[in-house]
Amino acid sequence: MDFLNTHLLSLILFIPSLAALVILFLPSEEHKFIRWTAFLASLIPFGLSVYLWIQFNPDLAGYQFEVKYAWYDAIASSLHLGVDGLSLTMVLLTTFLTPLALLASFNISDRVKAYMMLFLFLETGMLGVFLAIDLLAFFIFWEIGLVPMYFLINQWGSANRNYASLKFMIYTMGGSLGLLLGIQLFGVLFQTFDLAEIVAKWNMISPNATFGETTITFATIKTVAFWAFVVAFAIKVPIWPFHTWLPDAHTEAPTAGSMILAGILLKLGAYGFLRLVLPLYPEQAQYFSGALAFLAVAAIVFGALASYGQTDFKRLVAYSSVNHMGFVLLGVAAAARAVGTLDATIALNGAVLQMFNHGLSAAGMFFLVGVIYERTHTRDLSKYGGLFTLIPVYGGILIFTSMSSLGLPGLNGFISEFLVVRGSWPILTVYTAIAMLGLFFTGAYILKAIKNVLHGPLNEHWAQGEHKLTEINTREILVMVPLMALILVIGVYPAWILDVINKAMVMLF
Amino acid sequence: MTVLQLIFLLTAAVILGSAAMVVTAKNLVHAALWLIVTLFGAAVLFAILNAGFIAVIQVVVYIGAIAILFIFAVMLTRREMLDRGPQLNRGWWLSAIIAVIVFGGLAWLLQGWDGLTKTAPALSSGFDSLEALSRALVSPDAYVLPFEVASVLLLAALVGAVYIAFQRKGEE
Amino acid sequence: MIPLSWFLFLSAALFSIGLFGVLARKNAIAILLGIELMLNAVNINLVSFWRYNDPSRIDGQVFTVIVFAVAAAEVAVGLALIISVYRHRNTVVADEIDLMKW
Amino acid sequence: MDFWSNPIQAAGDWLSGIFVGWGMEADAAHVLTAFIGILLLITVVMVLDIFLVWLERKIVARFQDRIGPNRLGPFGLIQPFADIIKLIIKENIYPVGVDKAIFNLAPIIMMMSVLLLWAVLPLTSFLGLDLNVGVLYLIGVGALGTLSIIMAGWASNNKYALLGAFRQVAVMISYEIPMVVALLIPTILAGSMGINSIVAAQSTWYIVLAPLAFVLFLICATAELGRAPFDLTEAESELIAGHHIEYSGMKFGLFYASELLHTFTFGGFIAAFFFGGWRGPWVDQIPLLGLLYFLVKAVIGYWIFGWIKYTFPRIRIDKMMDLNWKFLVPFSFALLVYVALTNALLRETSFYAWGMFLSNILFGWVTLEILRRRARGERVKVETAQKPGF
Amino acid sequence: MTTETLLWLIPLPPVLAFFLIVIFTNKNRALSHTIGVGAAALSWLGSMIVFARALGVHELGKTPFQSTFNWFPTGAAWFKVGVLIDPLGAAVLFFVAITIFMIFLYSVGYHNYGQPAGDHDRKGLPPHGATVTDEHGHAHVVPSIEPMYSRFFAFLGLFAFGMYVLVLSDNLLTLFVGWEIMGLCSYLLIGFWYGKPSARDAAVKAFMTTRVGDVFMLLGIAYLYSATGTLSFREIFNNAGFMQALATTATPILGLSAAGLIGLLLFIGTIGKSAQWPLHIWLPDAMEGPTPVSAMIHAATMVSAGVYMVIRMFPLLSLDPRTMTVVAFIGTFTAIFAATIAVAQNDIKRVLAYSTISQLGFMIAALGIGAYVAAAFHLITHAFFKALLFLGSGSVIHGMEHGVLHVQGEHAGSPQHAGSPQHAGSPQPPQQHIDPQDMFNMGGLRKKMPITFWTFLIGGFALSGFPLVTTGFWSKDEILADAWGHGHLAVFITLAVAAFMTAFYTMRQITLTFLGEPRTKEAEHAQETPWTMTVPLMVLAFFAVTYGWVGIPEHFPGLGGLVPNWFHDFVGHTLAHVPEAPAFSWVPLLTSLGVALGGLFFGWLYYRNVKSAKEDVFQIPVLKNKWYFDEAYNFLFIKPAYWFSETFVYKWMDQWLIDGILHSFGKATQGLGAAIRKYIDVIVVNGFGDLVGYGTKDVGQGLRPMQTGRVQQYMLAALLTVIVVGAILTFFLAA
Repeated sequence: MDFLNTHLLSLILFIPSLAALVILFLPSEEHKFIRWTAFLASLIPFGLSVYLWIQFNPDLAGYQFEVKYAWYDAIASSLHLGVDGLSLTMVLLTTFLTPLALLASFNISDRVKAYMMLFLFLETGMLGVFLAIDLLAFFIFWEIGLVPMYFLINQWGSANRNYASLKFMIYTMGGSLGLLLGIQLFGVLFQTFDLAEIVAKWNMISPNATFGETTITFATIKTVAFWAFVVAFAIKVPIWPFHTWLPDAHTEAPTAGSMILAGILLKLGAYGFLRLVLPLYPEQAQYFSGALAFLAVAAIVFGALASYGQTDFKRLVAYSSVNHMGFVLLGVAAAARAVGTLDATIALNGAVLQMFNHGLSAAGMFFLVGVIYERTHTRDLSKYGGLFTLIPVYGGILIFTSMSSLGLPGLNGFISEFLVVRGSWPILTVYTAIAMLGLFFTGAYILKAIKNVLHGPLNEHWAQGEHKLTEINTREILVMVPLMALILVIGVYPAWILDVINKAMVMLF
Repeated sequence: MTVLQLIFLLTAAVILGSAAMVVTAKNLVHAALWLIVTLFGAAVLFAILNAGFIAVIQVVVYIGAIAILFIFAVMLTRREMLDRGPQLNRGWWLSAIIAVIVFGGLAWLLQGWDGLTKTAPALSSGFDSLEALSRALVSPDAYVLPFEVASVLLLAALVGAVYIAFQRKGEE
Repeated sequence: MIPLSWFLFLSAALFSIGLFGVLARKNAIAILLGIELMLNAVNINLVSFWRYNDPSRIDGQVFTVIVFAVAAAEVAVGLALIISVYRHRNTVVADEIDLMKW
Repeated sequence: MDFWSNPIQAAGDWLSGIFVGWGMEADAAHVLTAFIGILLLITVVMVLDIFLVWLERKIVARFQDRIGPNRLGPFGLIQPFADIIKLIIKENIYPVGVDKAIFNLAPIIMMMSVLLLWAVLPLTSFLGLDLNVGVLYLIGVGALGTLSIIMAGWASNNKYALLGAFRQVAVMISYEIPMVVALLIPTILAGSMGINSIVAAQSTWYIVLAPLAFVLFLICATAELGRAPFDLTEAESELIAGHHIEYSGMKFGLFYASELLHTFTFGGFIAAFFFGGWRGPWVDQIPLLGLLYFLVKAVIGYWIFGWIKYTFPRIRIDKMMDLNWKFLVPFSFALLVYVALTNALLRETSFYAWGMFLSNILFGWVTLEILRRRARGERVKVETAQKPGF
Repeated sequence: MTTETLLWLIPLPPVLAFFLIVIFTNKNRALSHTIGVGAAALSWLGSMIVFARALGVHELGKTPFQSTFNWFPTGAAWFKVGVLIDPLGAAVLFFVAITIFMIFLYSVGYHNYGQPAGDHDRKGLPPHGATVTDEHGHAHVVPSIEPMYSRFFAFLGLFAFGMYVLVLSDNLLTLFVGWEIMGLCSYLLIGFWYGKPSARDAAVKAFMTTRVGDVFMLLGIAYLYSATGTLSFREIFNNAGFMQALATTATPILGLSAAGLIGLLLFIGTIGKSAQWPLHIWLPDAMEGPTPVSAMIHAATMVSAGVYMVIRMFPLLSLDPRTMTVVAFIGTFTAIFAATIAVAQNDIKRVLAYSTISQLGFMIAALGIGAYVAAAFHLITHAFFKALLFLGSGSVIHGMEHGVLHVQGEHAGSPQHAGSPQHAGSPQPPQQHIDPQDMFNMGGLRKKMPITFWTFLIGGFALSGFPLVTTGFWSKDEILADAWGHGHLAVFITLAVAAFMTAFYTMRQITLTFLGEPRTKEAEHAQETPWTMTVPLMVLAFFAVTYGWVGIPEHFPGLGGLVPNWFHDFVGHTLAHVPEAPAFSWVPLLTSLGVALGGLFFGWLYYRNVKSAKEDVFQIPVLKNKWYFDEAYNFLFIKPAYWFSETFVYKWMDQWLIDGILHSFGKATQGLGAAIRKYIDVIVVNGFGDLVGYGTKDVGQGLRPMQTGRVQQYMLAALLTVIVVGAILTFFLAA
């Protein structure tokens, strides 16, 4: 037990990779065996993070369960892990979604071994970003997350996968260059990559001190670095106008891939904003909060509109991610402008909870899209119609999930969206008001999807013959049930998670 | 001339003689059997040197496995087993000269070495070389790593041998 | 008491004989036999050095054991190679197995 | 010193004393005495061997519901002597193309390999050399047996003989592995490789502490001895008599005798390793009693081998190899680790014996379950394969 | 059990019923509707108990039943939600419980429980009747049971849950929760027969139109929350400081005070929910849903929820006169505007729908002129008689459908039909059947379905405010009185005209439907509906008559004071300071008498002898087409939205502009790379590389013969090397 408590984070972080290595040595034609190994292995980190959640004490400031491994002394970088309320939530989300995604990809029959291994490595990468509090480690995990996803899209994706995966890779890579530079800057300045220290020292520096022998003032440097960070994270979130990789990537990725992509990878960006941008650049963030808010609102509105304009089911859902993540950034922007106020706290609560919620609902939506795509092999909304008659259970689940993503009160989406709106209204009134337009169109595109898929006259093509549509099967239901349960629980009683988030936000900012 | 020395000389004679037979015997099976004799002699030497473990291992590994393997190999390559032609290259005398030179060189080197005539220190009572050996083999600050590497090597050899000698379907 | 030199000369002789076998024999298996002889010579050296220097330092025996392992491996693989070569080329005469020449 | 506590030692000292009296160097005298002792032992053993022939025939007779030799002497006790004489006076034949030297050497080495075993056989607490590598020695000497067989097989210049030899060698080399492991278990339990110290350590017999190891050793020993059901080297139906097909007269007699003696020796080792060797009531007071106990146990072991031999049908060679490589080897390794662990765990506890026994039973049960499942899987596969596809 | 506990429990049964039915029992019809109706009954029982206890409490307005718990943390504080029953809540809970229960009961019959499954019914489409052969062996077509029977009850349950939450909640947020849940259910129920494109579109239309209001309402809530730090009604209204602050802080938007702006935002929500002009368009289309749905959602509960919310927030609204003006205007205009459209509708349910809109307009208008109690009163009475009317119309339609099926059956008797296989799978029944909802296809039903007739008559009279005996009279009269009393002349006159029209089209409806002779074969074979449908009618009819008597003004000539104006005191005490009833005046009384009776009379007089739609002079196109609002919206908003989102945002902005930039980057890089390769790599680097490569190759060629491939020579070489190296070591290095 003691070992467990002292090494909890390392265990959570590395068990997936270990499992992947184990799988490497399994006979590659034993599909069933491999699948189950991967699935069960991914359950372990989940169990551990639940234990972590229980053991976590939300009232303590700063990081808990810290572990620090000497790693790269030459440049004073160490593998330094730790959780606070913010990262804890994200870790829980990650470890919760990965098993579901794996379960969802049981129908993959092509190169199962490689697939599962990539997936588990991916989990380590994502967890690493959330757990690392050493900037270099953070960056490395950040990049690690990319590679498996690239291959997942590129190898198991659908028709246009090459374009999509390349776009995804280059886009995100390009974004993170600035991030790397910024991190290096810290390394050069402070000879450490430890987040806490850097935050302390960095904010010490007076803006009109000059950098080295140059005449560049730190005000400039900070501004530049700020934008470097923002762009990196903005691409990941993604924020208008950096969002165009997302629809392609999501649409072409395999079902489970888009689940993880939408469920977790997007959160990395938002997490970056909360973990790095706000603490490191309070003044700049405040100064540019207007711009951020503008981008956020643009994401919300244009995301919703673009989503409404889709004829491709999966693309529609993909754009909805842009729309939802916009709310996260809106909260961040509001918080950035009025740091420390109650409104800011509420906005941040909303933002973080929105991250979690979007993780649930988007993953669910993508999975459901995948389910129907697998059966009909089309994503064209006009090809469906009246399917509710054939697949009532699926229909019910779809309606439930889409209602959560629509932000129906009583389900999780509403709480977070309300908190964001509530928090940012007094701070960024006009932007919030415009964002409502996006909220309106959220309803529009969700209903459009349901209308075209489930409702309307039955498209006889699916009614009988070899195209006969089969009902969602037990495994798929099992994937959805935990998601739906959590969606409902958070919607009805959000306190259990909001309490942790709230305390963390109060202590962080 | 103590009994021990007597035994040593006898063994040495046997060893050298049989070794000579090994390299010269026309019949390979005989060569292999002579090898066994040599090895046995070596085992005896080890016993004389109070290295009982090594001696037994010598018997187990060399006689029990390696020599038998040799015999197998000889029998499996039967055509060679049957031919009674000269078993030496045409240039064998050259080889012989080289061998002699090497022996001379070694002997000359040994001559020049002072520690040559030292005699064995008495074994401290209760000292069990076997225990010491086993500890040395598994203690982390001694030879555990080479030991493991050796075991891996053996495994690799096993697999490799099986793979190489494996008669795939369709061959001949 | 037996002086160290005896063992050393014996092993030297054994080594040379083995060397002769290696160099002079036609048959690949016989070459391997020669190699075994040389290895044994080495073993004798190792053990006798162990005995005559400081018996409490066990390194000599350890090396011997490892030599055993190496010898076993070498024989296994070597013979396997010879056998498969024999299967394909129907000879084990070393000079006829010169596939790897230019 | 008291004579009865260690008569051999006493006799040895007395004898060497005499030699020294004749003006001989001390260690030379010592060596000479040793030689004499060895000769004595060998003689005894050979005589014992003769009775083993009789015993063997009696046992097989009982198993086959016959009476066995009963004409010459009481219970046909004289019968074996008659056989010996007959064998000795036979003409000794060399078939064409045999390699004389090796041909003659083989049976001798065979016998030698068996006799060498007696060096470490702990007849009593004082008889039998407590080599600190005794267990390995056992294996090493076994290797000699292998050698002799292949020599015989090859020298006979006879296909059947060679085949038999090959088989036997293959079997021996592969069954040595689980056998070593099986022997390592008593070694671990006793903390020594000296056979006599192993016996000395058996305050509770190892058959209790490590029953599975016993079973494992029994199987491997049967294979090592080349007795039924593993007697493929001389599978009559396939290769008449295997490696000693060309032998006749006393050479054959040596093979025959050495086989029986080998079996008896292994019976002795089983007794030593698992049935507490010479241990028994009042041994501490009267050490010689140990000899009796030991012989009784050895004979029981011998009888067990006989029992097995005359009960089981012969196994096919590939099956036999499968059995070893696919089951015994992994099983033995697992068992070794397992026993080592349980031993380390339970060593200090009060329920040591019971704990070990039950844990072994558990292990065996699990193994059986796994085997059963696999077998079932196989059967299903076969049946489905046979089933007409519809 | 304490009342507070009971309050928490009331909403639960329906939602439990929802989950039970959806997850477990949806295969079993009987079980499902038992659960559903049972749940409704339980909630009804609880509500009645609460109501009774509420009556018992003196000064309920000061000490309401209330209990709260922490919902989620905001910074240091917690956001509390809870339940609240004050007089207004009690009154509303009363009618909500009854109507919901009645409608549950009604649905059993309406969806033909006990009838056989249809010949070619299919989920998502209304049942088309089943062919049964009686013992004489010739086929009848009888109504067939709804294919998604259980699902209907599940949805109703969820809806009931939403309504109860809304009524019971003590704060704006949970009220909004209930509000939205109802929105969802309304969407699901309007689109219940999702197979019909009309129904599907109506559902989307309803949801989106109301959502327009909702987003504004959400803003209002956020604003109110951030302004006051709480959303609980009582905490806000009973805190003079808050009210003061809200009233005084100015906002940039058309000079409204904060209170005014918040009120306006919230009111927009109401406009959407209660289908006020200009967001009224969804309600008539919502009639695509099954009739119980129309009755429940679009008459009794959901639409009145909008009004309920405004009444709730009345103290806030009343802080800013400008907002009140807006409210009054919207209400009044809607009242008259909807009434005009109602006159020209032929679909029996659409008439009712528009009349609903206009009645809601009455209430809003009443609020706008500050007639708090009157609004609440009319809300409740209207709920009763409008539910009654809808259920009645449903019963009529049901009867008509029976007739339709009967006629079909006669056709089906001939051999080429009778559920013959070539029709299997085709959703439409064999022959075109007349619309059972068109009033011009009816007539003379009073003999066929007497109970329906009489109850419908009562409802209609109540709607048109038939003097003294009906509730409608009292509530509407009170509104008019208030309007007159507070001197809002314009409102007064407009409402009076609207009331006249109301009476007129009500009578038109009654006449066309029940009086005179059957105009069609179907109407002749119409049939009275089963008890599950008629009992609710009678119950509601009872309340439609009697409920008005609890609100008779004191000074009413004759009746005044016989029974005290209980409703006024009771509900009035919800507010901090009780509004006093307007002084009695003959003008509004006479007006309301006049318009009611006049409207009824003229309606009867004219439509007595109208035989078909063509003869009806009121079929004015502009009215019939609802003043072309749908078309206008379609042109103004929907089409542009499509174009903007599809073409502009997606195609032009994302795909052309942003991706275009990206791709140009990609192209540029590729070009650069190609250039570098062509002019640097190929020439310089490769050239050098080849040089090295070939050089090595030649050297290798030279050395090749050394490789004899003879093991022993190699060994010799190795040996010699060793010797040489060893010699060097010994002689030179060792020395």
